[in-house]
Amino acid sequence: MSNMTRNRLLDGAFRAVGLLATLLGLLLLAVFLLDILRTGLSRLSWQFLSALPSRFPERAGIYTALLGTVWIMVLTALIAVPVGLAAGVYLEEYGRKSRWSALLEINITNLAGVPSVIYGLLGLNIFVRFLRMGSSVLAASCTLALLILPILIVATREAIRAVPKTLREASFALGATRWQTIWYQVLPASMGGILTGIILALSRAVGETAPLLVLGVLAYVPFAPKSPLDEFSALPVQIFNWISRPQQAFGINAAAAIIVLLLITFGLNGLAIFLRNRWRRHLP
Amino acid sequence: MKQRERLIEALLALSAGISVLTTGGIIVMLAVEAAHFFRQVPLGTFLTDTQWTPLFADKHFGILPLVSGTLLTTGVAIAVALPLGLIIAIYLNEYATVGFRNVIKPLLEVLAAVPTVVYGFFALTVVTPFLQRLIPGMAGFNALSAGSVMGIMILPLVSSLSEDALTAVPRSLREASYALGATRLQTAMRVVVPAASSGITVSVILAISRAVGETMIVAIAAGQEPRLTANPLVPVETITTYIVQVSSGDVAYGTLEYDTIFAAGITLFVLTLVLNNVGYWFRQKFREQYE
Amino acid sequence: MPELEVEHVSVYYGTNQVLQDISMTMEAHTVTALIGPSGCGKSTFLRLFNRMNDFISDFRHEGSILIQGQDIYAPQQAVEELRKRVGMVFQRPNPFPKSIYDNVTYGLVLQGVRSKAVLDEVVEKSLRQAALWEEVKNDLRKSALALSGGQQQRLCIARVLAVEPRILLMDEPASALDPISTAKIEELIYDLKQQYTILIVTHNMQQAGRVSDKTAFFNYGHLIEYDDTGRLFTQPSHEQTQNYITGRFG
Amino acid sequence: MPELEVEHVSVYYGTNQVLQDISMTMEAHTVTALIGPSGCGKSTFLRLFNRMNDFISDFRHEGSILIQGQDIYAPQQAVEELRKRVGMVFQRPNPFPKSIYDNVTYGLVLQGVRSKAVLDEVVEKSLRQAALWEEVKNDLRKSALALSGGQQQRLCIARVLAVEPRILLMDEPASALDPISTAKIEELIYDLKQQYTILIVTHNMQQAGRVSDKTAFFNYGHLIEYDDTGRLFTQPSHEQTQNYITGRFG
Amino acid sequence: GEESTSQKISIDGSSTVFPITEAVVEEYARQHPRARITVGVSGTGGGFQKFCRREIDLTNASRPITDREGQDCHRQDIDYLPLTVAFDGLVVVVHPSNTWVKSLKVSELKKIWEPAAQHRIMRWNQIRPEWPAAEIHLFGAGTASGTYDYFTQAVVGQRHASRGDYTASEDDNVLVQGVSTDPLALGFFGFAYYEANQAALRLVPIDDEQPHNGAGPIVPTVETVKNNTYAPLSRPLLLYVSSVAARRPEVQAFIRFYLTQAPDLAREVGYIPLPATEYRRQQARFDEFVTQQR
Ligand SMILES: Nc1ncnc2c1ncn2[C@@H]1O[C@H](COP(=O)(O)OP(=O)(O)OP(=O)(O)O)[C@@H](O)[C@H]1O
Ligand SMILES: Nc1ncnc2c1ncn2[C@@H]1O[C@H](COP(=O)(O)OP(=O)(O)OP(=O)(O)O)[C@@H](O)[C@H]1O
Ligand SMILES: [Mg+2]
Ligand SMILES: [Mg+2]
Ligand SMILES: O=P([O-])([O-])[O-]
Repeated sequence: MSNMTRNRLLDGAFRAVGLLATLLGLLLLAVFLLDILRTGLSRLSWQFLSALPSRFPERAGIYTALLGTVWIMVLTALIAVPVGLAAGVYLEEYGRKSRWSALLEINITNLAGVPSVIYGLLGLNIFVRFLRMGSSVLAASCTLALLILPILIVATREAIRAVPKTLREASFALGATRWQTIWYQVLPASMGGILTGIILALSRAVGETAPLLVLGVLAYVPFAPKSPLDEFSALPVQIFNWISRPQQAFGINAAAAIIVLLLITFGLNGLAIFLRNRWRRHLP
Repeated sequence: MKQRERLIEALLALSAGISVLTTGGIIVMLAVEAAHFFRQVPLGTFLTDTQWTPLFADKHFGILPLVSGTLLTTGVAIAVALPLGLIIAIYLNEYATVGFRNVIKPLLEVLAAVPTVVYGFFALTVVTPFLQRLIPGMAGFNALSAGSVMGIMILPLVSSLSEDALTAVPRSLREASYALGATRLQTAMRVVVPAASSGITVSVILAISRAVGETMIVAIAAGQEPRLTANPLVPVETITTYIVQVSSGDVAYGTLEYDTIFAAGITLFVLTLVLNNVGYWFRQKFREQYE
Repeated sequence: MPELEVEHVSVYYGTNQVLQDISMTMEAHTVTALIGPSGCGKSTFLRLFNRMNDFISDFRHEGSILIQGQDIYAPQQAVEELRKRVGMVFQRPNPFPKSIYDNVTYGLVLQGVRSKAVLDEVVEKSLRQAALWEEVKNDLRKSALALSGGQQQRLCIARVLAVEPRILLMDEPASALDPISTAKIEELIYDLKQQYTILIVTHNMQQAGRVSDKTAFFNYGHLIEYDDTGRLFTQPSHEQTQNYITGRFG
Repeated sequence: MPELEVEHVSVYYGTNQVLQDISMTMEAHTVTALIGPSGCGKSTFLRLFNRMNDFISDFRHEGSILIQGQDIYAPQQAVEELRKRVGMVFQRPNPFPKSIYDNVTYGLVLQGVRSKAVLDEVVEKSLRQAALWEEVKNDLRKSALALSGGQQQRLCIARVLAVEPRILLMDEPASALDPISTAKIEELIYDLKQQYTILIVTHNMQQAGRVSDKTAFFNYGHLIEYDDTGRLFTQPSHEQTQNYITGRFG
Repeated sequence: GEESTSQKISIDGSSTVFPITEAVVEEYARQHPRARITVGVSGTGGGFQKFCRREIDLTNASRPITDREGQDCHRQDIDYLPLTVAFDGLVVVVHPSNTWVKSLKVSELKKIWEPAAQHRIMRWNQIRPEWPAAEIHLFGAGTASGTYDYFTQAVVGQRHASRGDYTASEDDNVLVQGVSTDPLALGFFGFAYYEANQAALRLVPIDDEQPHNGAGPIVPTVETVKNNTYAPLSRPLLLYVSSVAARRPEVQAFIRFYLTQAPDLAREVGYIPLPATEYRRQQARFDEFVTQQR
């Protein structure tokens, strides 16, 4: 067999293997989603969404957990978005090549890699204990806000960086100050990317479980929070709670709740992709 | 005008400062609490004792069993994610059409968007029973099942970041290779992958760091028994699981037992810190190469 | 008094010196062409006049640059003020992703002008000056990105004219355009010369010949030759210039 | 039989037609220069001959291209085989991030050649042909990236020569180089003509004049004029050509 | 502060007692939709800690408060009243496919669980030579749980003394899952969790080698737990009320509800209720405690 034929054969073989590997990844995802759908879909109903938790699996619902999750999402966004945006703008537009900005840079890279349980410990010590918030919506939101802050900052920076330098130059050359340039040109042009980042970060926050467990979010909360200082449950905590019950029927509940959680995260991700594509067309 | 600009800059800088405060907060908190711990348990013992039984009568404070549990699950995850992720990255970058890649890549990234508690459920209810049929005698909680599911979770991290690294290799190098009569596979293996090696390394390091810090999958499916073993078929406990177990179990606050979670926490923090910085360093190196 | 004076200017990026002790003066209402091979420092030189190099973190310069006798790098010089007096047009058209109208009014809006009447007037005047009014007068609310490359570039010129600068800097303003648009821009430059002092970087020697009164040839950061355009192209006094304009390198 | 024949070739990227019904033939051991304004399709045309356009997903062509009478787009044509016969040198030097030695031997190693003696010999021969041997013979293990731009480009030429092609495609091979390197490359082209058929894209008309036997002028995807280089530059038969070579556009 | 806690009742503590309290709260909330009652699971020890820090109003306990914990409470000016709400038996279980274990003696349990067993008793045949040489995988209550305290006291003879190399969780569900998925497992936890998962587990009869208290291995059942022949592994389950909470009418209403519902609900979730008269006596004790607080 000539070398050329051999090389072409190997090439073809790898093409097949590569396609298989790629499809395998997707296949696993499909198996996994189908399994959850198969297990949980029948349990999904209005009653399931609107019922309070219960010791009877067939009577139990996710009303409080769902509302808890919505509370967390909103509050986390309110806390994290302004800070993350401002920090991202600062680092990208003001950060000069100094030791301080190098420190910020490395700091954010590291923060993004800190495991979420550690954020849980931080929240437990600072918000729950030191600031006496207890295991409240507020404490959890503050903790999750810190957790997604690096994601927001990085997303903001990337979106801003994608704004062509020529746009900034044009603005400066017309006598704009730095902030005017940011406000009139950079932010509008990067809004798509920033929004995408915000939504992805929130979808991350919605699914976080470990920090909430460390904060001591409760096992049984039969009411929806009314204020940020109320105790609460959240979807992932409820799911974890049900998963760890050995009765089959709670496993079905867990699967049904997972479907709801996945709808939320996938919905958010889909929205993010939609926005990204929409905005991409707007850039020069 | 000048003043307004200054004020705005100060406000923005303050926001950026919060991220530094967070890091500072984490470090101070872990250091202070772990200091209590290390006042009573010598660092040497902590690092070399092979048993971890701080909550029991016969107390041992050796972190090794937790570290080994963590490394074991991480090892399994990487063993799944690395080959698969790399093949996918090469395939998508060198073989697949742009259309196919644009559809597949976000789909694969969905794997990383799934909340980890959901993966835990999957590991426990699907993967473990499946593996038990193949490997009789495998325990219900084990590192293999948790690790492989974690591997699926970090798969897109490896495949996407590696793919980005491959994409960053200048097209001119590929063209040079093709123009000399190379096939795609030859071009990929001899030119593109070597040129992207530091980027690929970054992706793997980040994936390891992610696996080391992952909590819910292992807490649900790997077990809660600190055990110094390399056997992936028996229950183990990871550092993260221990932290969740103890902090939500609410051991008496302020006691030595309680401080163990900060000793474990600081170990975890240092592990991921080292990994992230090695990754960061590699990435800088990689950037310099092509920018 | 000359409009622009450059005295012993050297420029460094970090340790890399990219302009070497340049001195020259330019009179009001003249067009000066800057030519030279890629990387010789033409853009860097041009951007000294509106201090756009300030954004480059390791940029450093020596010597002084005076506009109407005033040192533009003096500490009390507000850089935003300077940039209103010294307009700039870039190599690639870079309209804002906004409407045509908003593009032209941007500079005035920055200064706080809000009166619709004033803005309307300025838009018409500037677009007329930039020879674009007839083509877009019915579509002022259309996105600037929908214009052709040549129209975009004229819009960018109109945008600059709207803030009424004294001096215009142009960095290869026609190099990304087709022949017809190029011709239009060249015509425009000729008209604008009546009111403005213009510096233009170009890699097209024929263009330099057509539009400029004086030409400066740069090589490796040195100002090799600076003379009336006609003379520089027909009887250059340096061999390097000769080699360059006959296409031996670059 | 002519070395290269192009018959009624049109090329499309998606719905965008970038080459319009081109026909021409090239003889062996000639240098043909391709000139024309940016975007007119010179690179696209050049890359037809080693099928490098195949990588562009929405590339499509009509008409036929023959090398020594054989259709290179025929189904049974192994594209790797073709590319060994038709070497290519790119605009920017693109050495692999490997040693000089490994760069030159790359093409042979792909074909499975492992013998050190053979490789050593080819390395010396190719580097000599590319006029680089004397400069690097003591540093063959050094990284190719440590060479200067001009040396890198000659290394890329040596790398191509090592696989012994018949035809050489060069896409603005000197445009990123300094005058001295440019002169070296031009000399090299002159020498290589003895053994190879060469197609060279250049934006430098003086360069086209110096190195080529024939010149083809493209504009907007059309082959406007194709003639002996001397005649095309001194008495072009089309006004477009005239305008272009006198720098009226481009 | 006072303001917000007065509208809520927070309960925490034992995971063993949790199912009863959860059931009571669920029923109570059904009848009082405005009630805001939360129930956490921190284990008996964790519960007492929060209880004595005034973080919660009631705490579930599967063992009595210790002197030390009592002092903590008194230091915070908290008095408390334990109410017995049901009985529980600790069960020892193995995987259903386990064919060799027919019963265990308390002395054998001790051999398995005592501190000295750590890293030494690792295989089934070390307990009885005729059993297989396979690894033994142990699952048991976590150290913050009352179950653990009780088991170590009853089996090892000393509170809080056991080996540490086993899967220890405050969450009994983890234990049930561990044992039910692992053929080499042996575990112990509360009776209720066995009842809910009978199919997945096999109960091991326990012989306390004290013939006067029922001879031979005894299977835990409602009867054997209630009459205490399933010794030493049966015990009372408790609910502690703090003196501060007892003053609040909504807490009083809740406790009244708890004690009237406990007989049914305890049964329903797998525990053994007290005799009816006993619940009335608990109510009387509580009423008296409330009057003392005025
Ligand atoms: N931001 C920068 N940082 C460091 N060096 C720079 C920077 N910008 C330009 N240079 C260097 O300064 C030198 C002059 O660059 P400049 O852009 O002024 O050249 P030019 O004559 O305008 O070239 P061209 O015709 O390609 O636009 C070059 O060597 C370039 O590499
Ligand atoms: N990959 C591609 N996909 C779509 N269109 C392309 C692609 N590459 C080039 N084109 C278009 O094809 C036309 C011809 O391009 P080509 O690169 O052949 O021009 P050129 O004459 O080599 O220009 P230059 O002098 O700038 O290198 C241009 O209009 C270009 O925009
Ligand atoms: Mg320039
Ligand atoms: Mg080209
Ligand atoms: O949760 P416990 O009942 O074992 O304390």
